[in-house]
Amino acid sequence: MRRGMHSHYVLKRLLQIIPTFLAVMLVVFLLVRLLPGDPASAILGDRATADIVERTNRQLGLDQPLPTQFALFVWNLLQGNLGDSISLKVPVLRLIGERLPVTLFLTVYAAALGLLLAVPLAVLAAVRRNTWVDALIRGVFQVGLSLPVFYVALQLLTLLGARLGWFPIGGYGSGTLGHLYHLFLPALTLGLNLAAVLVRTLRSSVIEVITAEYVEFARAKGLRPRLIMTRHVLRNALIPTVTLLGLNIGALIGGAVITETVFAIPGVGRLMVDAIFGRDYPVIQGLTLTFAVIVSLVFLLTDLIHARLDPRTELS
Amino acid sequence: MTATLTPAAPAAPRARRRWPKPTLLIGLGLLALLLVAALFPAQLAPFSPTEFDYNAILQGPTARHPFGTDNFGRDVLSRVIYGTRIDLQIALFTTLFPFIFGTLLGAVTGYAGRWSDALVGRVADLVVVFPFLVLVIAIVAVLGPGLTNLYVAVSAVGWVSYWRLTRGEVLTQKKAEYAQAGRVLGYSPARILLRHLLPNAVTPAIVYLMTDMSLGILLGASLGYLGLGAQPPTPEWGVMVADGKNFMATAWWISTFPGLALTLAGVTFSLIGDGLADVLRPRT
Amino acid sequence: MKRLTRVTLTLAAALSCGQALAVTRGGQLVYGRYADSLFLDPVLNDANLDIWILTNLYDTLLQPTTDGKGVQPGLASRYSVSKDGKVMTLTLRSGLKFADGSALTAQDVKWSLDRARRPDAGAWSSSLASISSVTASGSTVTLNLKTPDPTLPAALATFNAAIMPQKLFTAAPGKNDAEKAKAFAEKPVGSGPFVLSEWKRGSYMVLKRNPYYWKKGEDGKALPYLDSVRFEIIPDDNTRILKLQAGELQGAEFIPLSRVAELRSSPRVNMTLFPSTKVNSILMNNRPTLNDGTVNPLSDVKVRQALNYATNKQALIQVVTYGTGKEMKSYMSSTTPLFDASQKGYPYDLARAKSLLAASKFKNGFDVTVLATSGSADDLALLTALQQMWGALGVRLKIEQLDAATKTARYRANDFQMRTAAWTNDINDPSQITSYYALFSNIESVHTGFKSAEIDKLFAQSQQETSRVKRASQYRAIQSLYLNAAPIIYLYETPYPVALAKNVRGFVQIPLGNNIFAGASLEK
Amino acid sequence: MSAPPALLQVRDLNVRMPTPAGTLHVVRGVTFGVQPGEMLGLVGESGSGKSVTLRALMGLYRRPVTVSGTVEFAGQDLLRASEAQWQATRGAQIGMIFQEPMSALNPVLTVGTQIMENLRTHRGLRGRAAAERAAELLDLTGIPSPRARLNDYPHQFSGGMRQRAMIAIALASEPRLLLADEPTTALDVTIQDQILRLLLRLREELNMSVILVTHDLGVIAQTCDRVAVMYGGRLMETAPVGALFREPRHAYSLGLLRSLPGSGARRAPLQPIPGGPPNLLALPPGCAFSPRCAYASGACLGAEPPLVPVAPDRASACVHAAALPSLTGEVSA
Repeated sequence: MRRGMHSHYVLKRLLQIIPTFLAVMLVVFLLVRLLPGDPASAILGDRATADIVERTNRQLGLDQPLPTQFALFVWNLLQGNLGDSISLKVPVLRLIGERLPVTLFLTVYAAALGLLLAVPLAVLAAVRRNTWVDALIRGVFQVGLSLPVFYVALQLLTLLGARLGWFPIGGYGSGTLGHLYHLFLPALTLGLNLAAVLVRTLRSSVIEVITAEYVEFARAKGLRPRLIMTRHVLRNALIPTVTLLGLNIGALIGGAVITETVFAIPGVGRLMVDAIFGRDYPVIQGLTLTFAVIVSLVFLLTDLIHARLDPRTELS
Repeated sequence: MTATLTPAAPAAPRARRRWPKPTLLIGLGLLALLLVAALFPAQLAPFSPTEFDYNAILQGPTARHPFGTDNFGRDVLSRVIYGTRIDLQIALFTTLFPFIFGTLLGAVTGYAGRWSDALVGRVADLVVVFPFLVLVIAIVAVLGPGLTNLYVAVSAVGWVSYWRLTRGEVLTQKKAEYAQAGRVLGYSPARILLRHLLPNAVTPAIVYLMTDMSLGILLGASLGYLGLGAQPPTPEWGVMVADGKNFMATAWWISTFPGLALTLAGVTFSLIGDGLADVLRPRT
Repeated sequence: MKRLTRVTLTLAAALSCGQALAVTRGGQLVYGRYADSLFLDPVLNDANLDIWILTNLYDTLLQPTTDGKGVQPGLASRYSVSKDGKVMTLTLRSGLKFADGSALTAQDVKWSLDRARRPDAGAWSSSLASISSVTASGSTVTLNLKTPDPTLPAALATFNAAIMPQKLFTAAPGKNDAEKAKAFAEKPVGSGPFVLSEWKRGSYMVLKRNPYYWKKGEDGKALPYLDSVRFEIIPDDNTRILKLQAGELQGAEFIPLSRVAELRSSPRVNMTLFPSTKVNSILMNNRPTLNDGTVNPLSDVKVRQALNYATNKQALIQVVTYGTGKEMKSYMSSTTPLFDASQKGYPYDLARAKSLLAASKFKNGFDVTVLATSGSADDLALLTALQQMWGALGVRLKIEQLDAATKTARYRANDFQMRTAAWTNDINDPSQITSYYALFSNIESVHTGFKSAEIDKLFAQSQQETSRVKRASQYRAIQSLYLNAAPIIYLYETPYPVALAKNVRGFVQIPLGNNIFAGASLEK
Repeated sequence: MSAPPALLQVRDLNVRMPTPAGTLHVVRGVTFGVQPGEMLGLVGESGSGKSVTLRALMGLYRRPVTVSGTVEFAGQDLLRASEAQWQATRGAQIGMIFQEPMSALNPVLTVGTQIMENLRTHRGLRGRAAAERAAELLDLTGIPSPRARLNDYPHQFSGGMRQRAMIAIALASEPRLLLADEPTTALDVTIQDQILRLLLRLREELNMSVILVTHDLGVIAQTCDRVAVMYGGRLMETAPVGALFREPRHAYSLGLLRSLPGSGARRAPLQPIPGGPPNLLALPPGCAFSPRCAYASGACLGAEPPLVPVAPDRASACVHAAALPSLTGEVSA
């Protein structure tokens, strides 16, 4: 019965995403066309003559009125065609298909490392709250949170990559193990940042839960401390963390822009920045749509996980 | 049958005076330090932050230049001191509008509910499906690089967090006794909202504001890395770190000292945030 | 056993040192690029990212010499020009093959040149505009010209005149040339020393040795020496350098000039500055009023000269290029053919600058805005330095940072007062840069609005002048006229900074920018 | 004092809690005993230290809170017990239920899980056997269709059901002593009554001892055998229930009883005790109750009066124990 309710809810949420997508597309469509500088300028550089610019714009269909362009774009989209990249001359769908898995891998990896760091340390800080252990954990993460991502990335790269030689310097590697190995430092960079955000919340929610009466009751029941920590404390303390993690997916993808640049990772973050700078309208539009889909799905997933972790949640 | 003793007790713990935590005091102390540097850079800095000295290029820390000099022979200490004003300005301006706008909007839609809440919710959904940094990059690309446009871009996006926080809090508080009481007493919605609900509901937003301030500075630094942040010769810490990255092996001081300044500012805001959270949050 | 091997190896090394000619064959050279290629079609591409590696894939009839000054035989073993200069005859080498083993014929040459010279074929077609028809017969290709063209040999050594396999190209899917080009460029086959074997956009590209390449190496066997070249795309300068130092790369391009000195002293790295045709200047709007109607001080030639004199090039070379640059004396680089070595440029002379400005209508100084590319550390370094130098004249320089696309759009609309600019030649001839920098009819003299009837006339003559001596004197006059009018701020020439592993030998980046891997080898 | 060996004997229990404002001495030298099968009421205003006493008995306090004295349970001093000994006692032989089942039950675990984890820990039951026993326990506490409700979450229960569920959880290990911390305060009157009856019935069936903490004298009167009155962290008086209600031997007990809304023949005017609970950081000299006490005299202000036997099975810490009026007829239980 519950499952039936859920699938109904999921369907409803998915349907709700559609108008959001349309609005997103319209906003992006207008935004990219507001960008000063046209694709022809970006592609052809300084040397192009006026006719070449004009010819290029015509070839790209940019001489059409905006409503026509938008209609054409939506029409193509409905047929699953996101157009071709202006600068790379490759179907946008293929580009995204090549690059997106990289960023997703990195993002999930980073989230996993972030949780792996944040959960035990937050629990430790909460249990030993207001001691030097707590102060140290919070202090280190605070410093991490106060430094620009590219700086942390470069320091990790220099220290663990170049000086100690433990990890390769940049790149993506091949095979799952290769990816795990190559993406360790970038995932750690993003993960540290994420962990810094999570530790704060997780610590305070662990403290809140530890002092909750049901934990006291669990102790009064004489349960083993480990069981209390995992089943009673963590399970509850993780609920707000899941929400926070979901909300941070956008930040993670955004952070990927920088890390992908520093670590030479061929993901969509870098592709997006290049596309913005290169006025590659179809790529910008395609990626935005992709991000919108991913973020919306992650939000939905977050809500479902939340509902699973916390039976009090009403999905409606 | 019920027989209850005098229920005078619950008020008692409240009567205890709540002292500001040392975290808050340390945070405020550090902030005062930063403010002094921001207000009187000319009195504190030994050199001009922008003037070149070709005879003193890439010098390590010395008595004359305690933080060394950069690739133009500029005194890093002076640049860090002058940068305080810029970075505090970034912290303030990237958060001020989102905070005010988001909080008020959250209070109004949380209280009024119905279509206003739904409408703003849709817009918020629209904003949050974009990865923040990507959206800011796009907006800055439209408007051109520089701090002013950074503020505009962040404002367009940043209000959502405050809206969410305040709205949620108002929704909870609306059910609280004092709000119900206000309604019974026939106060106008505006009065209930501004005098009673908002002051209570704004706490999480204020605490978040402190985190957001350091995030604002970091955002400026990230954009600086991509060349979209503060424009030279503005001595902005994040851009200084970014500019120094090519010298990390040969002249570590160029990026290290502004990096330390960034950390100091981050720690300051965080301490104040934690301290405020302790003071403002009702304890159970 | 182990020791024995080592002794043997040492012996072998000693022997190979003795024989200077012995080159090691095989191996993969991994080369770090700052950005990936976009579109591997020689005719329809637009960017240096493509151009600079295209000649590894597609060979041309003639090739630039490694010093960039002249041409040498390529697919054509020799060429001759008729007396009247209107017919050029080229003889193809025998047994030429494309990388798939199919024969390269004169018909492929005709087809390729015809495709490249179509007026609507991309930005480069004008370099072959003098050709009126191409005929192919046996191993001979004849070019009939509308007018004599002294630039044609250089044009035939340029990427867009690459020879492509007609059959494979026309067999590619697509309705028209543009679509076929897209399809073909995914898996291009040419007759260059390498052939594309794998390409993961934005990540890496692998070029495999073309076993059918015609050119012979020092050992008498076919080039290239390397089995393959792998390009890794690493946008961040630091990461590229770290990777090279860690031995994960054997070469890395675009080393920031600030790191050159450091890498020169590194024992594992061979820091090389290849001479380039790159000139860095500041373009000025020479028009009397700006787009918004305000008076433009830069329209006064005295002002432009004053700014040039007030520019301390040596200081800039130290600060911006860390001593690697070279003062710019002509609008064209000193590596360009027909560069006039007697040009004086604008030596730093603040007193003269002040008197020139005092004699102008703007003696009290003025505000001027320069467009810079955001994120370009070099632009920032340069312009902040100029702010100070020109401040001494009372000229207040404001920096407006724009991303490249916006900057280009503003530039194209003549909506700028000053902008930073860099130029590299694509063709081994002064005509290209001259037509852009000095001719109003092309793009308004790089949008400065500068116009000189004298230069126009000299240029028109030089384009048909078959005597090298006469052409040189025409170009000397052009360079002097241009210098005197000072439509631009003369800054400096910069090299291509490439860091190579110590065991890389024979790699060249020629002044045009082309990365030549044909003769590169990895020594033990 | 009673002769038979007590199940639980608390002697000189002290609990100190450091706070930024100073150390709070919350429980000060409390001494009492509980007989097997006995139901002891611990009564006092909020902040009098009764709940803290219960938690201290359970060993729920950790640094920086300090607990001293002796808590002898079945011949073993729990305050000096090893972690393993505690493990065998806490939750196993001594069970505890809390005031507010909504916050004491873990909201994200099913009631079944919360019973079965107890069964598993203390009785070694798992799987089907545990589920069977859990259903039995729910049944025992009077929850209808117990088997189905095992899979429900606490928020799906009504207030009374939740309290029953919590009792079922505490009973899972079949403890010899049940500590009940205001188990009915959060419930409405009818449910309260049901729960109290349930406790009484369970005590009979399982032969448990119970310490019932409450600030509701009515509850005490309805259920307990003996009563201990706490004020300001100290025991003021201990007595059998009937005796206390007839003849309080402490001015504070008297005050408490007088503040009750009377019922029965003679309705006395309600006389709330003036003032509030004492500030533990600044206790008055002598008897902690003296500032609010109508009978206070110079004798109350010297040393703090100790809890001394005043009659068989009764003890009081009041200087004026012998001089207090009797209340017969004022309160009906």
